[in-house]
Amino acid sequence: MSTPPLTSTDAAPAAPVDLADLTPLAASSTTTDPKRTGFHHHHVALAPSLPELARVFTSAGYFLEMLTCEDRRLITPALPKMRLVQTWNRFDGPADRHLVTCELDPGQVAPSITAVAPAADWYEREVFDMYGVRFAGHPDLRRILLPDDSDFHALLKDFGQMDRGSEEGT
Amino acid sequence: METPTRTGRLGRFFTGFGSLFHGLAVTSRHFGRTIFLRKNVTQQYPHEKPTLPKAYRSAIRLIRFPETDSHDCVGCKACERICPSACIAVDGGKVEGIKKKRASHFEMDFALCSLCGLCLDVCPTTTLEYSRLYDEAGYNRNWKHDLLAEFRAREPAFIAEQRQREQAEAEAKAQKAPKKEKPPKEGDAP
Amino acid sequence: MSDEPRGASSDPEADPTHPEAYVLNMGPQHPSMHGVLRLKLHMIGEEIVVAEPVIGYAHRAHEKMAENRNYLMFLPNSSRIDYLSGMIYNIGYCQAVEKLLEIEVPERAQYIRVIACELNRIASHLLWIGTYVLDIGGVTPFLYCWDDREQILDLLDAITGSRLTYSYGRFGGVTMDVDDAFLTGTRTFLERMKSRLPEYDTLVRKNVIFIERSRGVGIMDRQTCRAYGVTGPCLRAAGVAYDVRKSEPYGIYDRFDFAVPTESAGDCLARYDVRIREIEESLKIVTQAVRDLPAGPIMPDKPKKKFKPAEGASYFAVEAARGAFGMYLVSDGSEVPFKLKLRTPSFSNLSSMPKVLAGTMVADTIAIVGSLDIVLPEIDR
Amino acid sequence: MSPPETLVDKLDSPWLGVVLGVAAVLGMLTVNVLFLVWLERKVSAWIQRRMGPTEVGPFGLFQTLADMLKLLSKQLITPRHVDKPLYHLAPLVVFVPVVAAASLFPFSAGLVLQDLDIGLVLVFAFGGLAFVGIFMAGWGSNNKYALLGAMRSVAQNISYEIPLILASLSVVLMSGTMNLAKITALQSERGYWFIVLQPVAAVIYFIAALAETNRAPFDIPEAESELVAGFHTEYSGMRFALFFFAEYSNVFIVSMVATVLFLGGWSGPLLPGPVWFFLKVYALVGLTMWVRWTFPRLRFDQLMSFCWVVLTPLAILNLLITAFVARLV
Repeated sequence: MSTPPLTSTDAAPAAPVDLADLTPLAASSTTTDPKRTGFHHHHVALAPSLPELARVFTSAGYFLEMLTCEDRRLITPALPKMRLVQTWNRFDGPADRHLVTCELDPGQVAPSITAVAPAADWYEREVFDMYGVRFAGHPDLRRILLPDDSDFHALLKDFGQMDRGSEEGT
Repeated sequence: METPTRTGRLGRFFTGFGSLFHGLAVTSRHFGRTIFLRKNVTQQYPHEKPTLPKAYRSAIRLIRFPETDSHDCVGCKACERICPSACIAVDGGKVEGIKKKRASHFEMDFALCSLCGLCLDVCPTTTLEYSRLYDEAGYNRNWKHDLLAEFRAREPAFIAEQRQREQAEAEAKAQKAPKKEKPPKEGDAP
Repeated sequence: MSDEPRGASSDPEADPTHPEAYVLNMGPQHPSMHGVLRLKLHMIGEEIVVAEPVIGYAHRAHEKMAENRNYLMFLPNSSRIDYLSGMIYNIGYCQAVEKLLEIEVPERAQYIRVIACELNRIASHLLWIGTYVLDIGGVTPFLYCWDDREQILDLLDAITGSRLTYSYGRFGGVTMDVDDAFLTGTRTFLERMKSRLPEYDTLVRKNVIFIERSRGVGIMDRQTCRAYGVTGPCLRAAGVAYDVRKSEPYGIYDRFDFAVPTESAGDCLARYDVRIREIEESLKIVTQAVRDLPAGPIMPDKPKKKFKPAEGASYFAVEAARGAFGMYLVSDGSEVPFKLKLRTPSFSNLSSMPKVLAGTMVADTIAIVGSLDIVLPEIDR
Repeated sequence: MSPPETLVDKLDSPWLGVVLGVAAVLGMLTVNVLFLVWLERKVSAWIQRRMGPTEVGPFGLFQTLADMLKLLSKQLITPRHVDKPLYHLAPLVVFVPVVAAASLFPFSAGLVLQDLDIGLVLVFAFGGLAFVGIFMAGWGSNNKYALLGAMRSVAQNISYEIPLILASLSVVLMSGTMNLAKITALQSERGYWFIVLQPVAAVIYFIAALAETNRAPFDIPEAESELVAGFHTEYSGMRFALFFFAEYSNVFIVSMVATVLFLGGWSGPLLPGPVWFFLKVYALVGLTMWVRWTFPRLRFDQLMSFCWVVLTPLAILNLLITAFVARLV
């Protein structure tokens, strides 16, 4: 269990970065309506820049609120993608939630951000457990919720669809 | 953080020691209340029956409406579809001789039920309610409730009565209809 | 037993392969482990070198279930995520879906929701106080707390018909209206609770043994909290006034006058103090809500029958009794959620344990883990 | 004052005396322990605004009897991997000294089984013997929790024996004898109890006795919130019952010692000796219960430092002052 030192204290960020627009790092940054979506900003990132983005957020005093994944392979069968999702928020002042999404090809290994945000440790393990996405540089990438010897990733869309799914129209 | 109220360790020691006696005083007060004032909180369950709140949720059952002395389930399967635990099985449909549809089968597996009440919400005829069962226990997982059981004996009589009611309604309507056709809305409500 | 003085090997990086190290398995079957948490403790003597929480024993696949049923059918699940403050989760889920579908909630229902949620929060904190004191060996305060909690459960029972897994909220309102008996009962309870808090103070908070067992134990400072995403009373005990009810007010929380209590020490004692003061704040909120409760309907006049949100992702956070509970909902435009991620506070809170537990004594383990107020079904989902 | 005739002396055959004596002490202990457990459950219930046992017998009095019968009739489970000789022997080693110690007490003038001049020393010696059994249980169980509990128990009990004995010595210094009957007689002769002259020793004794008997707030060896059940984790049925019996008997015995040393034993007006004796013992037992159901538990290191930093120096100081004053008077 390694607990890497934090890159900064909670004091004012060393170099003020405009979190609303992270375009050099993120492929795109948009401002969304928090009243409707709950997010204030949405950044679309490329996998290699995830640790750097995490560093930007932790330096600015933000914390990793949540990290998860979406299995979007069946939505666009022609271009199957897994989508990594992070949300970052801050403790002080009104909420400022940043949604960071990152499209991965199936089987693509994402870089771990555990070294920057220890909170990601368990979240990445959960994503691995549930979606089979691997993280490079994670100190201890094991299953977390499912039994160690299980041979499936439970939240993949092609696993265990119940027959009582959508009952629209019946 | 604890603020040092007295100077020195000895003072803290005695404050700490004193705090133990304050604690003892609290427990002795409750001790006295219990044995002298007989104020305990125990409910002697099998000897005393619990008072169930009005909203108490237990296994669902069909309401027996006083007008018809029977339930009003039409077997539409809305509850069966909404049930998250898939514990309801309903069947029903057209019955010979009356217009109203009737349920022919209504089974609920109480072992699976999570008492969420969604079935009550969706019931179009509001014929479902919670029963007042609270001491269900058993030796196996088979916990099927046949909700129609208590109505089955009366069902032929109900159908006969219903036929009469429907006939009376139809006659009343027939009498009303040719007289005046002004209020179009009233005709909808029986 | 090791001859090393206490704290000599308090390095979290310490070697679990030390010749004197052994593994002590705490839980999932342990009389006072909270729920089905398993702690794999590498220890030297009575000191913990490496602590490794093993979770998943209560995994019920809530997120998978959510993807397999429509929005309404997931409702009963929501109060089962955290069964000790099920109301907050239940109402929170309703609010998240209402936001997606832009459903207006009648005023009266809003107030009833606040009353129910805050009562539930008090109940949850009371339970924590009881179990925490039990963890450090005091049995009697535990029963006093449960007695008080019982009053709340009775109140909630009267309006919801259940005592733990309420399923009280519906999209657009609540299932049952409150009556005068409930309001009178709530007022009685408020009075009772106000008189009970000084007693807890005397019996527990001022007790020298309690103070010695809690002060300086299991310190989680601001940095640790931020690194691990710790929220709720544990975070506020570290001096951060973060509360979702204040930072992004949901429902009608912006109408109430309440404070966010904080402490600075970040130890078990501070967590106790924060929770006691949160009970006081919740009492304040309930008092105001009962006073201002308007008349009117508890469900919209024309409740929606089909729940089909537009495509897209959304996030909704509520302040649960243990911290920030977030729901990341992705809709693909159908009746069934495409993805529902439940960001449960205890999950993040517990993930800080390897850092906090390293170097502590085994006798403090249960106290520290207990002071987080973890609920395992909430972590495992 | 002539030394009172003991019960054993009154019988013709020494062997018969031994058998009858053991039977009497066992019977006395069993009845008292059963009552004690019932009382503990009732007191805790009343403190916690509950009712306690009510179903078996009047006021649930026979509840503990039923529990004992249940334990007696339960299957004895011996886990695999235990050290069988130690595991099987441990409950007896814990149990026997308790009975032996209980046979030394004067319940009233003349009502004493073994009137020995080293009675007090023997009581403590027997008390010390029990920890061998506890460690045997912890080691023999081959269970980490049991071993940790046993280690704590031994460390705690050895530590707290020191202030316990030092506090008792203060009384011995004043009375000049270790004979329990004589200490009692002396107090009734002088017309005051030694607690009047030795309040500090009495408090030290009480605290140390709580620790010695593993009672809350010192119930660390079997702190169920961390060590499951401590040294008897792996024991069930009758073997567990023996530990349980020994534990409650110990509570009873240290209360009896305290009664003799500080509260004047059987002496008291109007009521007969044994009644006074048991009244005082039960008052003390009630006090331990009151304490147990009020306080949380100390941590192990706090417990040890409390013993060595506070209790032991205080006991030594008290002993020195007593010796000094006793010399002067």
